[in-house]
Amino acid sequence: GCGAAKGKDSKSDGTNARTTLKVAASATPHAEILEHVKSELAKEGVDLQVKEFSDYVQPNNVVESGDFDANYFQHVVYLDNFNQEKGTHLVDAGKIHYEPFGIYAGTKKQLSELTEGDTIAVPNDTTNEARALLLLQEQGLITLKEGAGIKATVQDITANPKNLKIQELEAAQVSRVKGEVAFVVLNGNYAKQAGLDPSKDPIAVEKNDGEAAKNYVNVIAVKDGRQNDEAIQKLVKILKSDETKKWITEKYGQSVIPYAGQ
Amino acid sequence: MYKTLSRNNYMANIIEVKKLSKRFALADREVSALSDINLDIEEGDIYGIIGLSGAGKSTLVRCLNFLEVPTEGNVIIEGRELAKLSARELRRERTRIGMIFQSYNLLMQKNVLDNICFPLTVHGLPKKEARAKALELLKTVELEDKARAYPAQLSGGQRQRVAIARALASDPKILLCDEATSALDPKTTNSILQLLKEINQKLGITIVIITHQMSVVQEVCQHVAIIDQGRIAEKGQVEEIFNHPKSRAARLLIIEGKDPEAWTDGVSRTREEIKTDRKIRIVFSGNSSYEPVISNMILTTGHAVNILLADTRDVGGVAKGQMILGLPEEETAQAAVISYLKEHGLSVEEVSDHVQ
Amino acid sequence: MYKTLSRNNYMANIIEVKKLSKRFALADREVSALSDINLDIEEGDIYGIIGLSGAGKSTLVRCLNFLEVPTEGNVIIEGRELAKLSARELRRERTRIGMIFQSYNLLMQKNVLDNICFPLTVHGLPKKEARAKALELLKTVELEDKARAYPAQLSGGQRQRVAIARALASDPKILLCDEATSALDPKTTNSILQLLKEINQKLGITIVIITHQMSVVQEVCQHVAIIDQGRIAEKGQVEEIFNHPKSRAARLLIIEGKDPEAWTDGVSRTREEIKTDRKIRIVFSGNSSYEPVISNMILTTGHAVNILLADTRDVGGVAKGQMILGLPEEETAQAAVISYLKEHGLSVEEVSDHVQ
Amino acid sequence: MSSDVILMIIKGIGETLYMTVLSSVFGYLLGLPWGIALTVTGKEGIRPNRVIYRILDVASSIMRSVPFLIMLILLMPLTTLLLGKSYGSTATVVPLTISAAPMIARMVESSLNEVDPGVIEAAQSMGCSNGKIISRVLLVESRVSLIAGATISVGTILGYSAMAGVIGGGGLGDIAIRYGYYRYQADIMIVTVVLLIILMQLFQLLGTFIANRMDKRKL
Amino acid sequence: MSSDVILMIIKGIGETLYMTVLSSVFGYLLGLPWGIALTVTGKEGIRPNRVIYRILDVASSIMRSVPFLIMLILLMPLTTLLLGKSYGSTATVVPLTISAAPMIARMVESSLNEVDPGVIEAAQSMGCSNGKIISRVLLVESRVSLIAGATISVGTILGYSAMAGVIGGGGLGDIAIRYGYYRYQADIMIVTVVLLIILMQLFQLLGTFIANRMDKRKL
Ligand SMILES: Nc1ncnc2c1ncn2[C@@H]1O[C@H](COP(=O)(O)OP(=O)(O)OP(=O)(O)O)[C@@H](O)[C@H]1O
Ligand SMILES: Nc1ncnc2c1ncn2[C@@H]1O[C@H](COP(=O)(O)OP(=O)(O)OP(=O)(O)O)[C@@H](O)[C@H]1O
Ligand SMILES: [Mg+2]
Ligand SMILES: [Mg+2]
Repeated sequence: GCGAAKGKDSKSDGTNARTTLKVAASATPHAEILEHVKSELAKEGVDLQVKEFSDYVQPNNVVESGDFDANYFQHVVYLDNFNQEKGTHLVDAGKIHYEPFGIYAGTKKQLSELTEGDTIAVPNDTTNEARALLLLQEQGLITLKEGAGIKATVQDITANPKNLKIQELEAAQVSRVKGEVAFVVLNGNYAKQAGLDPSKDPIAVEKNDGEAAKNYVNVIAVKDGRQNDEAIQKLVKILKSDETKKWITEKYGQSVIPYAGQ
Repeated sequence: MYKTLSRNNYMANIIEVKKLSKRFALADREVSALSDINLDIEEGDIYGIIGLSGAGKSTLVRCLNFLEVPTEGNVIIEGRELAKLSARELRRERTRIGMIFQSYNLLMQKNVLDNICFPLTVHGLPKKEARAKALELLKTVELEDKARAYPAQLSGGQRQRVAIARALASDPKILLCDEATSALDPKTTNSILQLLKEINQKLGITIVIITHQMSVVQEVCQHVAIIDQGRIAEKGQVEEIFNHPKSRAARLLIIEGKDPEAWTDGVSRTREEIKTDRKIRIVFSGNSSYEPVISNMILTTGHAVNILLADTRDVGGVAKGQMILGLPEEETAQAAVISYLKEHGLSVEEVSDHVQ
Repeated sequence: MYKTLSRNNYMANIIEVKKLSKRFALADREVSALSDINLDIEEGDIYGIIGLSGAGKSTLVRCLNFLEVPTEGNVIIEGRELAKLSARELRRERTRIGMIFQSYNLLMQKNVLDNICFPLTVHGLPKKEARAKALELLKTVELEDKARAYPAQLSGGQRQRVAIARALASDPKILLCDEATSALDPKTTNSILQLLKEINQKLGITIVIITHQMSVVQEVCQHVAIIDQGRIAEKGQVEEIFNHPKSRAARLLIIEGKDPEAWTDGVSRTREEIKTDRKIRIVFSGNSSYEPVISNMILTTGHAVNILLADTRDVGGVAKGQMILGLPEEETAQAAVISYLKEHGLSVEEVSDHVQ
Repeated sequence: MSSDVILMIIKGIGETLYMTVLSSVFGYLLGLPWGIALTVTGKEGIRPNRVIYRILDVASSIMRSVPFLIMLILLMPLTTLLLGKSYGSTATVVPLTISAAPMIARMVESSLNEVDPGVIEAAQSMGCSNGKIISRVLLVESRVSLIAGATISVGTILGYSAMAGVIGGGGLGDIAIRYGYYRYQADIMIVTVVLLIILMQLFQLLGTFIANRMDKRKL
Repeated sequence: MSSDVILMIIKGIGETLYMTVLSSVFGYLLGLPWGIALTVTGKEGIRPNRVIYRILDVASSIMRSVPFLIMLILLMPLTTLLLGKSYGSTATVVPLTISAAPMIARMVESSLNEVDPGVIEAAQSMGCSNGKIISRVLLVESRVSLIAGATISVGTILGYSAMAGVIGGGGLGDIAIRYGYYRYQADIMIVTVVLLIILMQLFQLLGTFIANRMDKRKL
């Protein structure tokens, strides 16, 4: 498995030699952003190959095993947690974008309208469920167990004064039930695709105190030791270029926000 | 005996088969199983159908209730053309035609009792009544102790008897029997034949019997048709056909079938011993079996005959069957014997050589 | 005729059955299909097994090649106890035992030719040789034109003939036939029987035949066993058994089976007509059929007898079969007739009443 | 394992059983007549009809080829119409049923086609209507094969039910995926998978038991 | 639709065919002997063996109850060992095969159990070894039912292959899910689903055609 990736490294030394960079990514917006920079990157001598994965474990595994050079689907907190749980050696090679989480109206328009036993739909995957629950906690609707943090699930709810029913659904499914539940909590990109406007529609968003943005910024992750590979550097540079940022903002509006810091 | 009970001959035909043909399409060619069959079966008749293996007998009876739809021709049951009936009418017609299949076709997942109940309950008879009737029929076919057994647990003959009981269960007007006694021992065969005769007489049921046992035809049938390679070779009164088989198929079945060695190989092997080559076949039909025809002939003419083959029996006080007699050497003696027999109502026929 | 070819009687038994029992477990009870069967079959013998339907005949032959493993007892083939053989040895033994099943058991997905080739190719014979042999056998059973047909396209008798050809294909030492001719017309039956006799004589193959046709036993078998409700009622030389059936089952099959009306119902219905109640049964076995015994008796004694039932035939120059004679009224005449017949080597037996 | 988790797992068992059993029942309510119709209208059926056969045939292909997730979205309007909501265990039953039905139909068709044509003929000779032949002959004679097919189908539905998590159906499979796969809690995963295996084995044993008890051909 | 998308869809057809056909082939390489072994060692089999039957029975339950996603991870070491990599179309074949095999085994078992015991006895009476009985009788006499079962199995594998996206297997089902489900692009979804339907219908037609041609019982 590792041999192939190393072979590419040696080639990337020469200025004219072309390098192939294999990146594992989630469908949206990650793969779409990568597709966008493909031609730009090609000019720099890097052939970008994007492979979409629809789960959140395999992309890390294939980078750890060396089959892929990098992945682009997760935020920092998830990455750290993954390393810790699985003993992998993946590092952040560049922070690219942030998908703000928001509460969107379902059958009810205001959080104050919530009544006993109402249902709120949240994503059911690790990356997103905890964020959704933390956001609900911020709004004072529920209380989570001390230290549940980024791994929080509905099991960790300790107080739920309104007896809200938290319905876990596949992330892309959440927006699809908004006609049936009081509120939905989801990432900007899914909201956008579902026809919502993340800049205007959310009733509440993650506190934009920079903490959330920092924690949940989506990164290019590579195996430790490869963060300085020329091709990776080129990729990160292009992804963080003003041009790309402008494209992202135009395409995704408020649902995907290019990361401003380093 | 039953003859006396049979209705007059001008009674309407319950089954008429007109210009019937049946061809099967094979991968590469067509097989003609039946061609140009015409048949009239009177109500209350017991009609035998015989023929060599593969002649088309099963196909013919399967056409009688349209299980096999003829390629050409008509089947008319009680005046109704089957081809013209709606699916519903055809079904109603079929409920009145019982059928015993050559391969039994029992329901393997139902026990004996339920198999016999099937034609009753399927048309709505309450389970209890059906059972009572089935048990009675089981007794008739001597299988009371197998009521709860499944077909897989039965012997061949037992399965056949279940099939017979099932066909009788629905009190059919017409009963089609495709080798219904082929798997049965002679005693059981006899009791089944008595049963068939009985229902024929008591209930006037018309019975069509396919069989390979000539004795069955002689014993129960009034008419017989001989099928040869898909065509009717001969048909008519049983006595008539058995006394004077004309067609090749009939001779093969009725005379030859008995035992070819008896008058061919056997003869040639022991040619030295024979005093004469002249053999006659006599057929009993009208004589009372209690009149000793042969003995009287011998005593009257004073000539000895050699009974080469005999297959006679007494059916209801009437002698039936055939004998092959070896005649004495002298021509005058031969003539005397033959004329005596003819005078006494026996049909006499010269058996010259092996029928091919 | 074939008798002369059969080996001496002290030859080793090719099949020995010792104290064999077979019980089947049903849901609620046990059925004893066979109990305490002892049977010795000599090499080169043609051994008949007869019995009423459900008597246990099929079960018995199925035990002979251990398709049915006996509950108790032994089956010894050429000195080898089947129960003690390894699976492999049993298979080897079975390749030498051909079997014709009552229900044919043909491969429905293979055509006729491949069905017959099956026992050959399955043991490694090249396809070409197997085909050649199969075609020859197909000719023997007169089915050349059906070589490419599938069993579903055959008539009952045609299927049975394929099963026969298949059993013969592997040149067995022993051939087990479970009602191998039940679906065949008399002519085809005869030609199959000739075939069996021929392979028995030419190749010395031992044949075990289950049949419901007494004529088959008389014609081809040397020995016969009569099974009654799972037990051997009688066994021995065919002549012996057919001349003097002792057991209830034997009398039912051999005498009664012919036609009960002939001397029971028939008699009682027409009692007025009868001149005497005294009937005898005579059995032909040793006499040449070309000696007119009956005629000579009548001429000699001057008394007329009434042939109430006759079932005789000539087998290789020897008269075989039985007759039931109605005796004359006068006691002296009766005595004369009986003594004449006895003197001339016929077995005479009084038939008093309906055998139950 | 905390009592919360244990509760969740117990609930998961309930949900899995609920989804599997309901979907199987509805799957058969749809698939059985469908399979029967395929057999009856098939080339060798008791009432051949090319057109109807082709329609049923193509319909089964269509329904079997739509990926489960897509089926989910496509069926949401139907599910909502039928049940008032498009998520949760009950809602899962609709797409599970619709996915299972065409497979069940094919299984039923295959089983019914094995019935001895001779027995069908016997019933026809007794004047049985096609309806009677279906209910009293085809279904009865093929019951062993039908039960074996049902066991396979229920197993497949149980497998599919693991995808129920997408619309919040819950169940053991979903727990195994979410806790075992995404949250690396091997203990929960092992327990749920073992429970799934036990459930599967129970269905299998039940199926085999019924089939063996029913089979009257071999004795 | 852009030419990129068209290319992607064409590639998807290839991947789907590749995964389905390979997984079916390997699924049968595993499932056929497995199903045969179940039949042979079953209670009414030609060589009954309670222990082996139970082992095979339980093994099939185990493998069928593990959710596909879990199977994916559990099998990663095996996949890597066999193929050198754990993602992509080829890698998908391993979990697809392992998921399909026990189902195939059950289908095969059910088909073989339908063979007339009389015909098996006939072969036994000819001294055929169990191996010969399997190859020359069981498989031949049940071939119509086996083909029908294979058609069902291949269809189910085609359905499963839609889940291949999880490990980057690609294929039409994955495209349908990614574009239709995640990206709300109905046009791509419709095209891919229609293509899937066509593929499924082709498999079905092929299966029905072969089965009809082969069946020599009904004529
Ligand atoms: N598998 C079985 N289970 C239970 N009982 C059986 C089984 N096989 C046969 N029997 C019973 O054993 C007895 C003997 O059956 P067998 O088939 O040997 O009879 P048979 O003499 O061949 O009769 P037939 O002339 O009718 O073929 C019958 O009463 C039958 O019902
Ligand atoms: N479905 C079929 N396809 C092709 N040929 C058939 C089909 N059914 C019957 N035949 C052929 O038609 C002919 C007549 O068959 P049928 O079954 O009527 O004969 P049969 O007189 O009943 O013979 P048997 O006495 O042997 O039962 C046979 O040659 C047979 O091979
Ligand atoms: Mg026939
Ligand atoms: Mg028998």
